[in-house]
Amino acid sequence: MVFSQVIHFLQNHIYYIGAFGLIFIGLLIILVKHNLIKVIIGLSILETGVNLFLIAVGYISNGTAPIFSNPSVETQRMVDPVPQALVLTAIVIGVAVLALALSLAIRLYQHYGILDLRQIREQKW
Amino acid sequence: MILVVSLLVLVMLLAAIAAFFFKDLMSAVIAACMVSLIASILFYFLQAPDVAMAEASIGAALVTAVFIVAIRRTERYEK
Amino acid sequence: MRSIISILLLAFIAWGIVTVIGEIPFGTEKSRVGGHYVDQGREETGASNIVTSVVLNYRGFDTLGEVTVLFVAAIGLGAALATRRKKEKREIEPASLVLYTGCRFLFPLILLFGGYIFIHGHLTPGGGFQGGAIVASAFILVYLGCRGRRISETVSKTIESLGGLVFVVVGLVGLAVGGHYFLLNFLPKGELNTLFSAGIIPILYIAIGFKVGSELAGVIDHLMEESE
Amino acid sequence: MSLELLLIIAFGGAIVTYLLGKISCRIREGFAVLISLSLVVMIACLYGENGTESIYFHFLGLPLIMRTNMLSWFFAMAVSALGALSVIFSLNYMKNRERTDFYYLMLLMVNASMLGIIFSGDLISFFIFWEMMSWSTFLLISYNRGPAVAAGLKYIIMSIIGSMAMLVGVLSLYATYETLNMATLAELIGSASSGYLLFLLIIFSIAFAIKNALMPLHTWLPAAYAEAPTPFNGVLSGMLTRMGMYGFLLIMYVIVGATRALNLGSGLFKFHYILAWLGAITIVIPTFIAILQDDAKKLLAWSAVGQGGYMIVGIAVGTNLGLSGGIFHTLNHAIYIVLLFMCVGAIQYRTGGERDLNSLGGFIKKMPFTFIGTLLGISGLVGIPLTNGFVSKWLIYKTLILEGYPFLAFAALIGTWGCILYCYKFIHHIFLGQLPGKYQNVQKAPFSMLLPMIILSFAILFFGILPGIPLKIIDTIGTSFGFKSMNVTIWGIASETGTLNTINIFAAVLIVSIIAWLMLKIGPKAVSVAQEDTYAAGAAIPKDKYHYTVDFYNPLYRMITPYLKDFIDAFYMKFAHWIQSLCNGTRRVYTGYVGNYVMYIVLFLALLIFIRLKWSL
Repeated sequence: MVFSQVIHFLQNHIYYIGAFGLIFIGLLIILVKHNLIKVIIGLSILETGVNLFLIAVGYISNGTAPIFSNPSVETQRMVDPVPQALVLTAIVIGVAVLALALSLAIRLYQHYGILDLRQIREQKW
Repeated sequence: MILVVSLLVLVMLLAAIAAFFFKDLMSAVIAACMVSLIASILFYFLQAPDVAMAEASIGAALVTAVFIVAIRRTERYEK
Repeated sequence: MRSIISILLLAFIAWGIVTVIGEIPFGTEKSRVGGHYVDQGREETGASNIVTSVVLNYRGFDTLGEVTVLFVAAIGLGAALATRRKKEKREIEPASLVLYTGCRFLFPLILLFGGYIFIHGHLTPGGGFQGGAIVASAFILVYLGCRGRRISETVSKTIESLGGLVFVVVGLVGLAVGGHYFLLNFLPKGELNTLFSAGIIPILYIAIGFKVGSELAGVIDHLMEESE
Repeated sequence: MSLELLLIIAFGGAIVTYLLGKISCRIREGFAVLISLSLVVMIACLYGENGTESIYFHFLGLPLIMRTNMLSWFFAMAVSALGALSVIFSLNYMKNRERTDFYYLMLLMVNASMLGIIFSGDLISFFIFWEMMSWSTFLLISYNRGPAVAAGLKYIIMSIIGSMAMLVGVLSLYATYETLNMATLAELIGSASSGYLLFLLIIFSIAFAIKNALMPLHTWLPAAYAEAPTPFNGVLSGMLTRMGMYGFLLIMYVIVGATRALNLGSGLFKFHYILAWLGAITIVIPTFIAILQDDAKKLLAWSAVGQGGYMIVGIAVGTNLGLSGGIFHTLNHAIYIVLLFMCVGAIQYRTGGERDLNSLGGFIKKMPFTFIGTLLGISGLVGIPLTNGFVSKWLIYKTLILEGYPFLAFAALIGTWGCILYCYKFIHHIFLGQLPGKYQNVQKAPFSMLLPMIILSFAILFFGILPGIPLKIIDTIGTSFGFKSMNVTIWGIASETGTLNTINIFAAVLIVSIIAWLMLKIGPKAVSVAQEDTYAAGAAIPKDKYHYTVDFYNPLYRMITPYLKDFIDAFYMKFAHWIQSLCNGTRRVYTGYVGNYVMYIVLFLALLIFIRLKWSL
């Protein structure tokens, strides 16, 4: 009984738990860590979490991927393609932004010889 | 099925927490790579093969490579 | 101190989200636009992969913006890392023979796979972005395994510019032919589930594939420039 | 002679001058002189044309209109004549400087935009030319690098504040009446409520008071005058600053109309009373600050602030005599301040830029023409009879006494006393006293500098002896504002309110000077003795050691210095520091540390969730 309840709970919530777990861990890394590269790692984890959440929202139970690869899928429901397209875009932009952030981090390191955000004082605007 | 997914999510969260705690940035990056990889498996389970493919090739491979290059050009250990 | 406050705040937010998240049922249909794309997508665009048709046809303008963001990020990265190049080249320790041969052997295969992915973007999972990333990973392999070999910067820039140009030109031709909106699918749709179908979508995805591949390869190139 | 053509020649001439400078310096200078002289001739030809209007352009659906009348002719004549003299003066002064092309372009541009301001018949073109004038002035003030840039920045910031205030007024007028044509506005505005008129006057007054350096808003002027290139000082102090006067005349008497403008407010708080009192304050305080100055250009700058007060008092009192006095004083002040700046420029040119009064002295033998020019200039500035300054100051005093403003009259009188003190200091420190050794070989000023000085010296005497010629024009302006005519004769004024007859004064001065000359002739001859003999009892002391032009008014300094620090400037600086510390407080929030920014986002999210849970929205 308890087991089936747990299964039911997991079925409904496990993806959300995963997504928000990633988001909060990413936020925590950004909030607490001082190392610039660690902060960027946190950003990447956060981004993965957000993507996972979006896809999970678009999922439809027992749906198939929105691809008409063979005629048999035509009878079944398909999951929402719009979040997938959005997330596809987000991932690609994410890697570009990440690379830019890392290049700036490298530049800062070349200039100050340090990656600790607390000790880089002159980067105040 | 759902137990497999739960296990994957658990491992993913553990990897993320490991990325929080590792002082060695290289290890943290590998942990983040693992997060991306498991996320891509989860995308596949959520019937999003396109996204899974993008996440696997970009999130897990390219981002990790970029991170490693960046760490090689800066410093490896978080103080 | 700071970490404790952060954890408490995040726990509070998490609690707030837990109370909200129950109102979003998992696994139900939440928007009608997705249903419309699924129902009508094949007739309207001719692509079997609905995600592709959304990315390139229904939301093609967004994709143009995305490609622009990618481009701008690559430029910014180049600008941030631009330094006066040092004349003297350090002696690079060559990789072992096995690694070198393996990389050289794998490189065309990975390129081929990437090409397959983005050419079949409208039929199977995958497309220009994924294929481009795979192509870029082939270049990473070459950079790491066969040291000293690089893609020529002019070639990569040319391919990238041509890719962007093809995207814009095809979109403008659609605008000129149809007169309604940018990226009109003006080519014949063809027969479903064949390679030559879906009008302009394969062309665009090939262009994007080349563009993304060369761009990401350029990003890696820039990043690794001085570390070697 | 169409006005469009005039403006095209003025602006086109500036640009062509710049382009010619790329070919040859001589052609450029000749062309600049030619353009400015031809402008003088063309404007002189416009005399007597009244009320002609022409639409020359449509801007955002609004017609841009040009018009002439006596007021604009008077100001345009002064602007173009003084501009031409300044250009002639620049010829030698600016030789061998860098960026001279730019200098001439901007100088002619300032002149052209001032003409545009004067001839514009609607407020939008007024505003456009006003901005052009402000910006080209800014570029000219900052022409010398270094502290000049800071001075120019100060000028342009205050100027922008002023023009934005003016823009608010213009837009509100447009919103109310849907036209910006001055003539139409003057008719329509008769029906406006007095509250609205007060608002209009105050908002325009901010712009014009900044330009005319009225007391609480004058802080840009001393720094700008001191740092601007000296030939441009003439234009700057003579006419450009007085565009504020033109603006006051325009808004008070042309647009709002004399009868309404002089009855706004109640009791002692009428608009024009307050304006007059501000003018009185502007007379007294800057005059005494001028005494403290040791820098020749700063001294003249503070003096110009003070003299601006007389003009404001004159027009704010609002009778025909006062108005004439104010307008005439604008012209007179322009003439002698340009002359004095030219004298300083000649000194600077020969001594290599020296303008510290304490290190000059004894130039009377070396530069006699410059000395005579300075003497006439300060005579006009003080208001000695037979110079033009006397006539206008007499008119203003007469008005203040007749209308029963004894305190204002007293303030004007104190201003004149202070004026005598600093004028004497000015001429003594430069021309009298001991010639410093290093200036033994100083030569006379070159002819191109002397020519404008001689012309202006004659103008001072001419307008002093025959004040009727300009007063006739000014009387026409006054009657067009609705004031009573003054019965101007060529020697002065002959009306029941006041009689001024310069022929009597001329005769009296002539007789006195003949007597004085005779006494000098008859009386015992002075024996000329070498200075060393009397001063050091024959002992040889180097000449520089007994240079006695330092610490001239020492007791007076000690008395007034504590009171006359430039406290308004200090107040503005304090205000700016306060703003800055406020902004620094904001910077404590935006620390530049990523974690803090994310923390703000998280806090905001937490706040949102808290609100939602608390009130379950």
